[in-house]
Amino acid sequence: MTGETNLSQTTTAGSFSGAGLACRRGGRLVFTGLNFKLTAGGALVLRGPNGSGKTTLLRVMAGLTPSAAGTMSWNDKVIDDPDAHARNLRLITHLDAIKPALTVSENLSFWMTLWNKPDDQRLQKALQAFDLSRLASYPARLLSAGQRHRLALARLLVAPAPLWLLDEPGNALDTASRDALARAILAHRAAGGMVIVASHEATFVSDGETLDLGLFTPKTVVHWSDDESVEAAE
Amino acid sequence: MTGETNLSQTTTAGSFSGAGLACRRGGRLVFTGLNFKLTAGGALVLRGPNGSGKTTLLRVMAGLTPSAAGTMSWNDKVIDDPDAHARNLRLITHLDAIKPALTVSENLSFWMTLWNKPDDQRLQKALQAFDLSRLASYPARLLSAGQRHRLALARLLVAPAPLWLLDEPGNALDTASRDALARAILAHRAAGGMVIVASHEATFVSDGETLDLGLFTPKTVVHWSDDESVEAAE
Amino acid sequence: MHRFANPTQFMRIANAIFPWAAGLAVVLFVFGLPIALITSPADYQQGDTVRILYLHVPAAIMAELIYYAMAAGSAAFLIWRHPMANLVAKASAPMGAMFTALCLICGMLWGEPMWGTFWVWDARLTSTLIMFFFYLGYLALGDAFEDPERGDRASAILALVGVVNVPIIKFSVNWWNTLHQPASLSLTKSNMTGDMLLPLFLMLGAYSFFYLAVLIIRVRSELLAAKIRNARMSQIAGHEAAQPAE
Amino acid sequence: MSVFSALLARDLRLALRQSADSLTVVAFFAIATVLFPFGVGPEANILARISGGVLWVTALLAALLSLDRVFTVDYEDGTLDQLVLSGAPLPLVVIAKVLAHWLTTGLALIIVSPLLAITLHLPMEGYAPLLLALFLGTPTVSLIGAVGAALVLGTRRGGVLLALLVLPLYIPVLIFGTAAVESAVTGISSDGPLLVLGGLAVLALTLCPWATSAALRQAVE
Amino acid sequence: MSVFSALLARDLRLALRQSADSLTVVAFFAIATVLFPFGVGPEANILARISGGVLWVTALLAALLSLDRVFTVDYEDGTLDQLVLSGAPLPLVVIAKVLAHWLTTGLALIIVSPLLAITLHLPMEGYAPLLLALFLGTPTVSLIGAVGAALVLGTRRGGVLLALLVLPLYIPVLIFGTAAVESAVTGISSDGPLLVLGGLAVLALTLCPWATSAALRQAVE
Ligand code: HEM
Ligand SMILES: Nc1ncnc2c1ncn2[C@@H]1O[C@H](COP(=O)(O)OP(=O)(O)OP(=O)(O)O)[C@@H](O)[C@H]1O
Ligand SMILES: Nc1ncnc2c1ncn2[C@@H]1O[C@H](COP(=O)(O)OP(=O)(O)OP(=O)(O)O)[C@@H](O)[C@H]1O
Ligand SMILES: [Mg+2]
Ligand SMILES: [Mg+2]
Repeated sequence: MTGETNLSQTTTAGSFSGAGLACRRGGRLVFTGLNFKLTAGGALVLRGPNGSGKTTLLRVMAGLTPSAAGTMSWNDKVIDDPDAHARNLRLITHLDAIKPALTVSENLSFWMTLWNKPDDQRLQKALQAFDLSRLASYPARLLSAGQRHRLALARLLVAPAPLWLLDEPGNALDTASRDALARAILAHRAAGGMVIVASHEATFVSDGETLDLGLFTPKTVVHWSDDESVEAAE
Repeated sequence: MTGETNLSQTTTAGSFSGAGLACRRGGRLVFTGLNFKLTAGGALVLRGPNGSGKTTLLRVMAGLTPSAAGTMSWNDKVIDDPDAHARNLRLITHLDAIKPALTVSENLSFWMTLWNKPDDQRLQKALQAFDLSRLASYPARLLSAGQRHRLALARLLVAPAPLWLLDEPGNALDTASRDALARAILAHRAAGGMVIVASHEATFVSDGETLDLGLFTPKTVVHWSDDESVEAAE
Repeated sequence: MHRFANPTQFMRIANAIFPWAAGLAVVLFVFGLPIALITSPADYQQGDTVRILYLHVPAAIMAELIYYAMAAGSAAFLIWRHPMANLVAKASAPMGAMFTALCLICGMLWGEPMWGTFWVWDARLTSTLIMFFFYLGYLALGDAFEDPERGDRASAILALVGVVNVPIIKFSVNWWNTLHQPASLSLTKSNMTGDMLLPLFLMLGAYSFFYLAVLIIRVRSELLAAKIRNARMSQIAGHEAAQPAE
Repeated sequence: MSVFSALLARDLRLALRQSADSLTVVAFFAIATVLFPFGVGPEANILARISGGVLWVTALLAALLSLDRVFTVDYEDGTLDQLVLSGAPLPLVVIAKVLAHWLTTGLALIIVSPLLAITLHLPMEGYAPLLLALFLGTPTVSLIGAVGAALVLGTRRGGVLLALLVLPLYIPVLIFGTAAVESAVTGISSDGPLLVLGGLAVLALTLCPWATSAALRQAVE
Repeated sequence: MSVFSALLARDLRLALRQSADSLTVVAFFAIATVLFPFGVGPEANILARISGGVLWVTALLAALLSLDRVFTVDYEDGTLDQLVLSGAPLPLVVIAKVLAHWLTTGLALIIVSPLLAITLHLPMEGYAPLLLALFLGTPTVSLIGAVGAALVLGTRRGGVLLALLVLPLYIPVLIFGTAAVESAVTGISSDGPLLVLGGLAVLALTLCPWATSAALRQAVE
């Protein structure tokens, strides 16, 4: 497991924070007035009952979904270029972006090339970390649910990025794979990386801060096109 | 929670067993020589690492995927009509069969009508059991991952069937919903129903038997078109 | 039935047949082609172009026969789940498509001197073209799935659906054609003599044995490919056993 | 029978709630037809000569496009698994779905076809047989299309592959459909072609639901 | 640039591994073209008169059908989320995907078109301008189609809706494409229409990738 520290080393150690964030989905304020701050090596666990907005918040943090109010900052500078911000992060959701016709290693090396540069040794280590080495030449269509999810997780290790956003990363994983994930997270944080995890289960970060989205219920219901009421609700 | 016993009452108490089952996926024997037996009120937990064949076995048990060898019996009679067998069971997988354009209660009442007969009281109870009552008139596209999964689980309660087949039913559920599911399973079994669960997590059945599919490795590899070797491998 | 479904059994028979089929195909081509293309009499009306007939007509006949063989194999596969029947159907399809293409190309080349155009929308031509599309559809569908086993089942169903349609097409296209344009193929039929029948049958025989020989080669290589796939799988499974960690 | 009506009701409700869908099919029919004057040139006599054929071909293509996804969504979201497991006769399930589809798209195509015929200068006598032929022919088109749609479930390029599979099967419908219009325009009775279209519809109704069920069953394996 | 080549290589590899796909597009083109003689009747002079238009319309429809799913799979399996998050310029991503698509389908359409022209009795002089016009026109078709394909992501009836959105935009290509063939057949130089087609291609290349990126970005919101 010594290799993993190497895999996760991040080029920009930094801080990531949000202030006064609000988000509307389907005409309803999912959360509002939300603040968070994360520094190098830190971890944040998103908790809350189903529908409390964990997935939504992760997509806001990734810059995919625009927030209705508030700002996010990277190294204390407000994020205004979503593309630049995107290069600092990896997002893992339940959509696994795996092509069934390509083999396991082809799938992985595509993302590696896209994000960084081809590096076969690194690829092998990433496969190893999630016990996929012996499946490397398998077409991905043959994988089971858990194996697919492990392949998605292996993407975290093929190119360095300081911020990991993980949406229920334990889904479908067996015990050995859960341990592998926990180790990968530890190594990433040890190298100065940051991790945000949304999960219902025993978490993969023991010492992280917790952000409970359940506290935002009962939600303020506002008219979807009325910007002022968002401000008012904050 | 008194209503749930009522919801789960089964018309045919029975037994369900399999002998010498084998299944091939993608040119490989996933398991072979597999036996199981379940009687009224019984529960079976499928365990095993990722890719060991839990999902495959559940689909074989449901009669969707044909087995390469072996037979299954219902009430000690060999199952030869898959349609008749299908009427005895409910299958829950990660594909949730939910129509985003219909409301939560419309989604549920469609399946109720298909399987049984419309019964508004029963529908309300099923919604209540998984804490969906206040979302009843929501279009399903607005649901979060966990809410969707709860809606899929509520299908178990709208029409009686003696056998429940559940593939990782805990995925994406928050703690309250996990408890609700555990209660529903208990009530079903108390009424003489049978449950088979594939799960990596702390299980929802405390006293069930365990079938460990991990034991079938190393897998016997056979020529895909060579029927005799399947018999030999058993 | 299950005896024959066993690939080992099947290959034993096929291997015994193969040298004969291949040999006969070569012999018949060697004798038939010169007779067909050089020594047979020229037609008093069409001249030497009549020789295309000896390539064209047997190809048309083969194309149809192979379609029925393919449908029969597919039916056996669907009903009794015979993997070997499916292999035969799958191996036949490209051959059928090839013979259909040969028939079409020869016909078009012949049409230019005979009718002054490469193509007319005549009943026969049209139904041949449609059969060609059925072959293409079968091949494309079989290849379109991530899971090859699904492709096998889906294309087998398609082959059966297509066989229902072939007679309908033949009939309906005739009906359509009589509205617009008389059939064009009756003129040579009457002066088909013994001199012409000999090369015709030689070529038909050559085509048939060629088909049989290639069929055996294709089935054999499919079986080998499956063996190689399985060897790779077993390697992977072996590793899995060595690593109890998972 | 409750399966049949429950499924029909659900599919109709889904179609109504997303009413843009049948409008879209009609719009495709209109636009593809209207492309022809651009491609072929605006001469009225040429257009009149080809109008019956163009209307039928574009109607077939429109139907095909809309059939493409008739089972796809159910397949992808797991509804098909559950329908197969409902224990109901699968051919009945197929007929319910095809009927819902025809009611929401085939009917719409028939209704707008006279309007498009005007833009293509179809002669007066052609209108009645065109409508009748479409009425008898479109159910066959839907039934055959369902077989193809079930076969291509799970492939990557559903649309084009479906077209490749079912267009050859549509040729009899096309031949007799246009024959009905042509013969009326040239003054012959169009009873013959219409009768054949009716026969094809009966044949399709007896064979296609079974073929479709077989295809669906193997799709969920 | 590594994004461009990585994506192009991956898409080409996917297409090659599933080589049936481009064959399917070609087969659709062939079948749809061949439907016209059935619809219109087999007279050579009528067919020759409409051959240019029919070939262009069916090529457009074939391209459209194949474009339908150019982003869909990436959208549904989450690849699009990741591509947007790659931080690479999205227009470049779009151009790589469209180029891969054109190489595997547009080129194939061009190659078979002369064969189909024979069956429609296109006059001899029409072949060269037909090929040239297709060569200049199909990239435009792919680029415009990509905008539509990105806009309809996440809708249920992608295929028909896409057709509705982009077919009107194809009309200029269609007009000048057929004009190139027609003028050659009637003995006029076809340089004018071909020049316009080239201009349209340049215009499409400068505008469409941006519009497509915007559409993709809002699709993943
Ligand atoms: C592309 C064009 C053509 C196609 C697709 C075509 C197709 C066929 C087919 C399907 C058959 C039927 C074989 C059978 O089942 O008995 C056939 C037979 C035949 N064709 Fe062609 N043909 C074409 C052009 C021609 C031309 C130009 C000629 C010469 C004038 C010709 C002469 C014949 C003759 C003499 C037979 C045998 C007739 C019989 O025994 O029934 N064909 N062709
Ligand atoms: N469609 C398929 N085609 C070929 N092989 C498959 C297919 N689906 C699954 N397999 C193979 O079958 C085996 C069993 O898969 P299955 O999904 O049943 O495992 P599982 O126990 O449910 O795993 P997980 O815990 O990851 O869900 C795997 O090794 C997988 O590679
Ligand atoms: N596409 C959407 N359109 C409209 N509303 C949505 C959409 N997606 C989610 N929502 C709403 O936003 C709220 C938050 O959903 P989200 O998926 O973020 O919850 P979550 O905390 O991730 O829940 P879970 O634990 O079930 O995954 C939910 O109440 C849901 O109804
Ligand atoms: Mg979530
Ligand atoms: Mg599983």
